[in-house]
Amino acid sequence: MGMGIELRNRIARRASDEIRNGMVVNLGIGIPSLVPEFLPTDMRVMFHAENGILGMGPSPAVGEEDENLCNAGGFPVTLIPGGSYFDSSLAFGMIRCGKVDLTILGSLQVSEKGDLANWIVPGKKVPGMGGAMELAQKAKKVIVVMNQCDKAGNPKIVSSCTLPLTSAECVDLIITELAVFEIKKGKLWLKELFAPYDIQTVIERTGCGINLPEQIRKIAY
Amino acid sequence: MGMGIELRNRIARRASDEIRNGMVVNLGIGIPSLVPEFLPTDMRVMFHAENGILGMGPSPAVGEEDENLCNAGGFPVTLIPGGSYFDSSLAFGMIRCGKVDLTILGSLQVSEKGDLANWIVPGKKVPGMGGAMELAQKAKKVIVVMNQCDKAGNPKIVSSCTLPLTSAECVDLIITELAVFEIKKGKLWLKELFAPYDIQTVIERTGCGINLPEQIRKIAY
Amino acid sequence: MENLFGKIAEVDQVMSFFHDNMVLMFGGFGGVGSPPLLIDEILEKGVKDLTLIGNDTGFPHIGIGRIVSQGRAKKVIASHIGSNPIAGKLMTEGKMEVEFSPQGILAERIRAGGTGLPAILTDIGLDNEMVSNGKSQFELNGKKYLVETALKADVAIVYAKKADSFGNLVYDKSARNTNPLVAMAGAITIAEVEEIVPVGYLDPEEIVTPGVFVDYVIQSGGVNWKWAWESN
Amino acid sequence: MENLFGKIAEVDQVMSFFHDNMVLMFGGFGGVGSPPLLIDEILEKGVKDLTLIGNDTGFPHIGIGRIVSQGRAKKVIASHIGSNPIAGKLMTEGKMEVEFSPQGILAERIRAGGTGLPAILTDIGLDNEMVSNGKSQFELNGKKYLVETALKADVAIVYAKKADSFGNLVYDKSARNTNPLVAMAGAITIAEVEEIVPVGYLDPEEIVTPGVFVDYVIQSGGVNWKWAWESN
Repeated sequence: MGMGIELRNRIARRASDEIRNGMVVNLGIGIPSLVPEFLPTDMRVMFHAENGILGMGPSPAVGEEDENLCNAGGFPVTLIPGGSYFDSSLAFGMIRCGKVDLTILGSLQVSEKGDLANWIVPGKKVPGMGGAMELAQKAKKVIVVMNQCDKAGNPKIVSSCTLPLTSAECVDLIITELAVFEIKKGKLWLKELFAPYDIQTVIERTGCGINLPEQIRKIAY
Repeated sequence: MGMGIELRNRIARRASDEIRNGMVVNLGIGIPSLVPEFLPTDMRVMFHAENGILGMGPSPAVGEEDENLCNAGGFPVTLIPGGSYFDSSLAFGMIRCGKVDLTILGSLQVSEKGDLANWIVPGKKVPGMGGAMELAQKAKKVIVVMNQCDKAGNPKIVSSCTLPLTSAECVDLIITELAVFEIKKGKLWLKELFAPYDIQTVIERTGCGINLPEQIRKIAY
Repeated sequence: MENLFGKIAEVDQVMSFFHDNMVLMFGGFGGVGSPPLLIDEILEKGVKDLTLIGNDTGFPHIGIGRIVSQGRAKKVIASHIGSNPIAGKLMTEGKMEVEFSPQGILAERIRAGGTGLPAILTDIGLDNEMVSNGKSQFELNGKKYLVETALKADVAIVYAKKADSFGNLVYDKSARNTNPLVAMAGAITIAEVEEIVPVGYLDPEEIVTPGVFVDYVIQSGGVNWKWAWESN
Repeated sequence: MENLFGKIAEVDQVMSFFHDNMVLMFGGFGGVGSPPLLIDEILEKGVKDLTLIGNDTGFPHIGIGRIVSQGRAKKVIASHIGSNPIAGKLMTEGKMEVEFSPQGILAERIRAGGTGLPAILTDIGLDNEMVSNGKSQFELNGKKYLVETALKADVAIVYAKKADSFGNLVYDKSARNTNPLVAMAGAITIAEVEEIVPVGYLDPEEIVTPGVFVDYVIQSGGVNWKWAWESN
């Protein structure tokens, strides 16, 4: 993403607030991978990886990497006490059975109903869905972290996705550099604003109508 | 079975001749469980159990039993070097995938086409099929060891089973206290005779026609 | 003992999950690997009209057989009841319904329930009316298969050798049997274990059931029945 | 080394199993847990028009990516090709067919192949045309599901930490990934391992893949590619 590290960290920090003690959490690549840094050190969270890890810890120091201990993106990680290894069928058994409490993913587009489109740019990039469909369809809560607009300036939150869907009506929360949106019963709500943005800016950069609650929280950091 | 230990051992000894080096073998309860005694000590055989053991060894000495190391019948066994434990789904994955080379089972009836009926006596005993259907349907070779006749004197090898089938056309070899029969392409062949029995006796105690090859081996032991 | 995830519990704390008419799944094979304390507590609580799902009905005084023998089950889904004559009697008398499933297919149905698959296809028992009766069939590449549906339970009870405080489980030899499958298939899963250790005390490579599948861990007092093979 | 089961082999002895137009399944996830020696030997043998089945196409110079990048595959069944741009290019140019399967469903399809189940049902990707296209559907209790068929291979290649002479395998950390599934799904399964030990040297509780699924065991020389995360 074409976003500075400060903005990326801000989004990640806000996403970290959604994590509760004891949760099982799956993080996508990019901004989601920054989330653990912002968790209280005494919080017990089990990070899940599609390749068969539960209990991923932070990246090892340079030189301390183990080529056989990597996350689903292929980058070295560590294992916390209580962690375990298993095959990919069990990794997805957990997902399909609703044992993953939360997944935080990037996306290309999200519709006001929570449709997720994050796996294909027709005619350009067809990387494959990886584990995104299972996670989007089956994680108990799905949070999308992404830019408010794409590189061409087009809103990524839209009334209806123009890109092929990963999964329909699955997103619960969207966090961008501007704001936090909640999707409840098929409706998009503006929930919080990052400083210095105002409601008008958010409305202008959103490709669909937004429901405004009576109170909109301002995020200070 | 109402058969003396000598006859039972004779059947088991003959069945043991079907086992080759390197085979994976599943044994039923009763006479099949006597088979390992007759194998050459240098033969490498992996005995398989439905509850999740590959590489079962002989029964432990009295007092040496481990309540958590039992065969599918619930009786204590041991594990040989190279053995492993796994869950029941994998135990049957092996069976369905054709990794069990040989199963030796008891039966109530076998038809001349190799239909196996060994799991129900209607109105009397309905113990359930356990793993018999998978073994009968999917083991590479199915050997039945049983009495030639039931307690009432009725032949157990019949033209068509009157008892409910466990699996159709699955039996390859039948060993009784009288003889060894082979079922090839849906036809029953007399293959070997145990002393002191003659062909006529076998024919009389068999409930269907028997094909007689040019040579019938006599078993000396 | 640290209880970081709140999963380590006294047996009294989990008894509220057991009630009349519930679907109860149990680990074990011929009683080996079935949780003795939980079985006795369920029996003592007096719950009835249970639907039991597991490999077999144990022996009359061993494993789940203790519950079956007391007539507490209205239905059993199992592959075998032969080692428990009382189960056969109850079935014959119409006091307990029994649904037989071939052993490996039963294991797969439980695994399907535990891994979020609604059904599997198989040719096992296709020609056997007692197995195929009432089940859908599906044709694939010109061959017919049975559609075997997933099995799940309100509560699953398993027996393991060790648990850590996250609920990671390791089993003991052939007492593993159906336990890792059953552990996944409960809306609530309770593991009775011989030893509870802190997180980090189990080798992550040897863990068979990741703790995410386990809701409560109970200290066991060990097997309190006499096995069929024990003399006297 | 004792070779009681005749499974321990030199790599030359197994190369005859690899040929044009074969279906080749491979273990590994982003190259982690893919067998380096076998991949190089397959490449060197020059077999082509392969159908490859595995989680992903690695990186251009890592894992199965080495074979894909050389245009040796006519078809790939995988969940992801994004880390190998050459795979994407070959697909776009029509030089390589790619069948995408959601990652966990791909894993289950491989497991089904390895455990003798013809298919599973699932709702994953049901509403996604690229997934559901051409697949049968089946209605169960008023809900529609996709019928996802089993995957098998002529030869399956896996990478493990240790094997004993019966072919029992243990894996190393996250290099386990798809390997235990792939190991079951080959008509012939070849395991490349870091260490070969006599039978009895592996703890029977820690064995992940029982040796019955493994036909040949090859000594590995270890990973010979540079990982994406390595500097320089």
